[in-house]
Amino acid sequence: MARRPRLSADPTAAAARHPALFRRVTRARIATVLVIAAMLGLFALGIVVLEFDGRRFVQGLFRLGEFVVFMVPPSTGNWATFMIYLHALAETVAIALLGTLLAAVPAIAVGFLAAENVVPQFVIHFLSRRFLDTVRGVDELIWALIWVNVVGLGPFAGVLAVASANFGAFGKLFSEAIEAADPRPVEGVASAGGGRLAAIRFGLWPQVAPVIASQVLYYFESNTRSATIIGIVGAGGIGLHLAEQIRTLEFQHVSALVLMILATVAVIDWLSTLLRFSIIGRRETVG
Amino acid sequence: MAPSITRLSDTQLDAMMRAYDGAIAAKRRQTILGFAILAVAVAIAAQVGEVDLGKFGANLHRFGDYVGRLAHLDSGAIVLSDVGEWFWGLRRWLWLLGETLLIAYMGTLMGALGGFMLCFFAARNLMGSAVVRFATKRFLEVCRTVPEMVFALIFVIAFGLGPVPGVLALAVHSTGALGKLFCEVVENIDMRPVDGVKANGGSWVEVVRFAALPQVLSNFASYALLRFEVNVRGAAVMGFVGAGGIGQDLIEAIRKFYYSDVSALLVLIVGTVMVIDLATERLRHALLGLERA
Amino acid sequence: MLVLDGLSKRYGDIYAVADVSLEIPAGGFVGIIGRSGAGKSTLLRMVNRLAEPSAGRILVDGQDVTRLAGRRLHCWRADCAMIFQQFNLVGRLDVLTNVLLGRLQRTPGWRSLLKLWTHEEKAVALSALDQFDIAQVAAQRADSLSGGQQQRVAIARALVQEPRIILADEPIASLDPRNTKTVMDALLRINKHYGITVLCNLHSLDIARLYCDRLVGMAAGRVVFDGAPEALTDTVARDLYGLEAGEVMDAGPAPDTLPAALPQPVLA
Amino acid sequence: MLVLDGLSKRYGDIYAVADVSLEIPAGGFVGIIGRSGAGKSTLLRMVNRLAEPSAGRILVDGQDVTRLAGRRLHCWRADCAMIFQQFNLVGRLDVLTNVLLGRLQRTPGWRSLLKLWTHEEKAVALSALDQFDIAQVAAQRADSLSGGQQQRVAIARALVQEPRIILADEPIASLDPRNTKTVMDALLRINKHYGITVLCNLHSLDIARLYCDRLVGMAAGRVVFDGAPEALTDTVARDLYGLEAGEVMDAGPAPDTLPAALPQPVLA
Amino acid sequence: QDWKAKYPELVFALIPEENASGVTNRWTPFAEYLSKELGTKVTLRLANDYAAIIEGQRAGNIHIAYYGPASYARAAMTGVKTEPFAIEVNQDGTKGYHSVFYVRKDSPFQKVDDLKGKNLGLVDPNSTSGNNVPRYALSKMNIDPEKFFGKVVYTGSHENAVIALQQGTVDVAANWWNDENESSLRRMERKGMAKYDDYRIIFVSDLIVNSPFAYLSDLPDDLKAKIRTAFFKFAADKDAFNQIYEGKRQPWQPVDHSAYLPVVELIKFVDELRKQKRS
Ligand SMILES: Nc1ncnc2c1ncn2[C@@H]1O[C@H](COP(=O)(O)OP(=O)(O)OP(=O)(O)O)[C@@H](O)[C@H]1O
Ligand SMILES: Nc1ncnc2c1ncn2[C@@H]1O[C@H](COP(=O)(O)OP(=O)(O)OP(=O)(O)O)[C@@H](O)[C@H]1O
Ligand SMILES: [Mg+2]
Ligand SMILES: [Mg+2]
Repeated sequence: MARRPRLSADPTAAAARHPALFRRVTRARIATVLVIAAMLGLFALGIVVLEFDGRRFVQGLFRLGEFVVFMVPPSTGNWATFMIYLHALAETVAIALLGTLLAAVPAIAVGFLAAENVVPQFVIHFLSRRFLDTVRGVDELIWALIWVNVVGLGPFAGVLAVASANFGAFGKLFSEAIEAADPRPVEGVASAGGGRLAAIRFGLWPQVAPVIASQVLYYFESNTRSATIIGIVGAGGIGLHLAEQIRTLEFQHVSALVLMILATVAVIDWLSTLLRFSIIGRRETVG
Repeated sequence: MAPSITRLSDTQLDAMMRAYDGAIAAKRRQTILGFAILAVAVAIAAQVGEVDLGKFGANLHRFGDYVGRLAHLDSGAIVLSDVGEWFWGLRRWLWLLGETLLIAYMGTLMGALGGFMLCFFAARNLMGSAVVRFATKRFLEVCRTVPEMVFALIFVIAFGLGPVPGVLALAVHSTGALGKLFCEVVENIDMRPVDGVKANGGSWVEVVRFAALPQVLSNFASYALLRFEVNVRGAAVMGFVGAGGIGQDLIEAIRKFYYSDVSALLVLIVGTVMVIDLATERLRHALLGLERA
Repeated sequence: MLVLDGLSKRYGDIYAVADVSLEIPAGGFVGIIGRSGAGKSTLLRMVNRLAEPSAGRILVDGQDVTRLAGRRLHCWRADCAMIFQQFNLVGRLDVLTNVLLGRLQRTPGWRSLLKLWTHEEKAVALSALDQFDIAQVAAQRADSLSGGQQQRVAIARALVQEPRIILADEPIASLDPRNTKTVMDALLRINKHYGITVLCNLHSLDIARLYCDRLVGMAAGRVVFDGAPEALTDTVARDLYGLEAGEVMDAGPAPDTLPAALPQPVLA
Repeated sequence: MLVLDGLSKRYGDIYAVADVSLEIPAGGFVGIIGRSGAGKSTLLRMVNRLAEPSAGRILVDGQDVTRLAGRRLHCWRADCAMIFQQFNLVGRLDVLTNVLLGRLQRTPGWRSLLKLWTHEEKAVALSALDQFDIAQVAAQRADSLSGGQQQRVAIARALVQEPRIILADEPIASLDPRNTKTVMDALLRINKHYGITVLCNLHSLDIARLYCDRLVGMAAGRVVFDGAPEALTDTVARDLYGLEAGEVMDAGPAPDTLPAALPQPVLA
Repeated sequence: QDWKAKYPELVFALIPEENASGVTNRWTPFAEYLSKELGTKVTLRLANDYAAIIEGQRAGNIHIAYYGPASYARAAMTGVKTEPFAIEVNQDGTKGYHSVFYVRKDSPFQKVDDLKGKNLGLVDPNSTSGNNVPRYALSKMNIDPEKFFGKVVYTGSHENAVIALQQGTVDVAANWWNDENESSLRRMERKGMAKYDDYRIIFVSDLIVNSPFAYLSDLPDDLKAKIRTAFFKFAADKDAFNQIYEGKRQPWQPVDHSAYLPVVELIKFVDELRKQKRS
């Protein structure tokens, strides 16, 4: 076909005109290297301080296999137990659903307050972020105890404890998603005379909704599988059974329970994908 | 009526309006159906969850009870009256905190690297092969669904007691959790730069490096640091593998009802969380606005 | 009467707009021309306060717009519709909703937030879309449209705003000749019929000469030309764009004469 | 020789491109014209396989491009540079890196992944930028540039690719006259000097007539005109764009004659 | 009876025992029996963490609680108004279990004194038989574990302690032990994780009193009486009772706070340890 063009240019002349661009050692590059070096250094320190022992590590790897044998085949012993587990799983899903939603709704409001591009006043978003940090910093167990004081043992306390433990994380994640949104649609709405609410509703919300949806669904999933907090407040649930079976070394039960949770998680994941892509729309993939 | 717009006659509009409403109605029906299902689910869940707003309202005043007890020393004095007594174990706690931070750091770093490497294989918009995507997603699910405790037990048997099995358990779990979150960030990116790099003949790796990575880095950082925070607080595994840590001291204090210790430890942990959050904010802004000038 | 008084905007060390003073009487159709990067977009963005001026004032009928805040700022923005160079549509909303956003100031908040538009509002928005030949995509998502379609949606949105001033940032950049004409005609019509002021960034001098009452030339953030279209002689235009003498405007040399006139090629 | 054989692309029920067959000899400068939404962008995107054709084949020198995959697909894409209507730059990378992305195929993977470009490569990229007058913004982030600056970065990126074919999707939409000329001249120069085929979507008929050897007119996804620029009479063009008889191309009627020709406004 | 109006619902809360599974199934029939017997609704709650039960009883939300010995003592000491009324009895009639020290069978150690400078594996700071009792016992022997042993490590669980011993991480490990047939080591043996005969017991602690059932002190006396009667009547029914304990227990017997005084002593000792840490 055609001749191929050959591009060439004189590097020395170009370097003379744009010295900054030809520097091999730039501030950004130094910073990157320093950060990576620091991270690796800390990692190395960890290896020394925490007594990682290469030889034992390798030996251990071989022993991993032995252990897995305890877990197969997964089994719940009998049908009745299986039904009990199934029931506990359903209960857990219900509590996790309610807890997650209860956390998400107020967190959306606080998330907007804590986003710099929505509330430019430093004090407000600083305080809301520190408030969220505090909620997050308080251990789940403490939340559980506080709510047991209020509503007694039972699933309701579980819902409240799940909600308070998730609220802090949601507020932070939502506010960060909002800050990362594209400002152009917001400008579009503002230029049409939309107030702050309208700018949020039409400029930001369509952009952050898929992100919020995926985070809520992720936490829903996470609450379902690691439902220890539900067990603490006496709401039963799959987490309690799991903890019990681990404690009593019933590994076949453990693996059966894990498989059940895995199936649930896969369903939630599938739902999540469905929902998210119905919001973002499908796009072609890189071939 | 906008003067600058020639309003069409109603007959002309009719057809358009119907076409529009028809197209929207399908979507609206879907939305309404979705909300209806959600409402039913919530109603059922409220039943199962024994939600009792009356009780909640009547007893809400007790919310402060526990908190109030946290604010008092053994002697009954308010904690602030004697900060030295309140923070009597500061040296030990700081030491534990440092150790915990190091363990959580190792676990998070390994987990973040794992999640980072896997997330692109699970993302629908970057990975064409459904098989690879499916396999990666299921693998990540296994990593985060098998309880940390089980991994910890396995690793204890394999590697012996100490921080090592804890770090590994954290790493496996973090890989699963971060892998999924990262993957969703990747699925949300603007595809135009991807087209741009592809059109330059970039390979898959180069598309990831130059089109996807710059868009997702800030989100990755914030998720990884949130995970770090979670891992610092995650007491259970550390206690289980005998690595202690600040979280276990907290749980011990809670269970033994040493109220002032609980509040002192909480202050330390909340402070750590705040520092991490501030660091996240700076890092994220730096990545988002990388040399914006 | 729109008065810009010593308006400047600095990004870092660069002045995107430097000390611009202009008086634009109501009902004018002003074209702003200048090379890419001259500061045209920035100037328009300052007028409706999407970019905060670093210095200077903007007066509308004697009122200082740079001081507005809250509800009154929103009213001002509703009064001066902006058509963006990059459209700034909400990609994930459908086209009709994007157009209806232009009615936000005129719709009670609760109704617009729930997207409960009246039949009348939808009728207006659809008519506006139809005027630009895109009523058939009303239900599509804005980000699935072609470039020119998006641009026309943005223009329709501006029109349903019933503004007093229209700020148009290259409204015809992605349009074919027919749509160019439709859009410029629409701008001209509302300008002439209703006395709405139009400020319009344009790259095509021919179009600028045809439609505008007055042209403002910018270079490196400053106003370097201000006058009637007739006053924009080829010499002035060449200066403005830094073209060589003898070069024809709005078009390159005929292909056969071209290779000789090449600038220093990088290609060797 | 680039042959499109019965190429179609469907989105849902709509055919964006329907059964297009074209033969484009090497070294041609082909302008694609048509109304907004006619399918011009989609056609170009299919040629370098960013959009998968729903039907039809693309042959280059007898080789079926629609069958390529993996490394050979990357090579083909590197061979046909694309200039996007919406630029498709990586906003968060600096301008120089964006341009250097054009060299990906020619740089060993490990070096490009670490952004370790050689002096030689940087010099080439800079001279390409310089050619379009934007070398001074090389270190800025791509998303802080003005529209026209971004468009020129995209063009520079395509040039450093050293392609065999250039696909340009409205490369001059956001450019002022001078830059329009610079860009079109550059395309013409590499077309004439090296015999590189150029496929260019254009909205300005004047520019299309001046630079192209051949024009292809599209409407509703189909080819409705294919011939030399001279063959594109005003009648044909009017048909293509659906303009009324007597309307001048590339410009509206003179302002003073206009208000009479307005459609009936509804006053309220 | 006026208390029926005041207590429309009684909550009976359990912590899962350290070493049994299927707690819910086993106890549900009993809760139903209580409902019938008391004539008011009895809700069974299973909480994974005894801190939640203590808090719940403090707030008056839990009327009857099944505690571990140490958690009961902790509740009583932190001012929860609760009263024990029934205690579990082992198959052999004893009312308690032990904490033991295991060493490997092939090791030379015969008594605690031989272990100077060796490593001790405890369970976790909250474990009664895995930490508190061993420390208490050592202090009775005038041994300060931190000084006497080379290293004192918390292994995280009873099983981990055995594993640590097996792997040589520690030379002696504390653990719970009921009798020859019931201990964590036996359980591990049944799972194929360890062999009972590979280890030797070199120390057995005093009896740790078994778990009590306790009700709120301020319940009306007639209600308390009714609860007691219901419990002991149930315990007399062999079939039903054996369903709960799978035949591993004799019927409950009455008990009062005094039986737990040694445990309270123990808890006081543990709190002392915390105060020592600060100096
Ligand atoms: N956010 C920003 N940060 C830094 N520089 C900016 C920013 N926005 C604009 N600039 C710079 O200000 C100058 C003027 O930009 P502006 O967008 O106003 O140009 P323009 O005249 O509209 O050009 P075009 O015709 O290409 O759209 C440019 O040099 C641009 O790089
Ligand atoms: N991803 C998509 N999903 C649905 N419809 C699409 C998509 N991309 C393009 N279309 C439709 O295909 C048609 C052709 O679009 P295309 O972008 O090729 O037009 P164009 O000729 O480039 O127009 P313009 O000159 O305005 O850029 C349009 O009607 C558009 O709405
Ligand atoms: Mg501009
Ligand atoms: Mg197009």
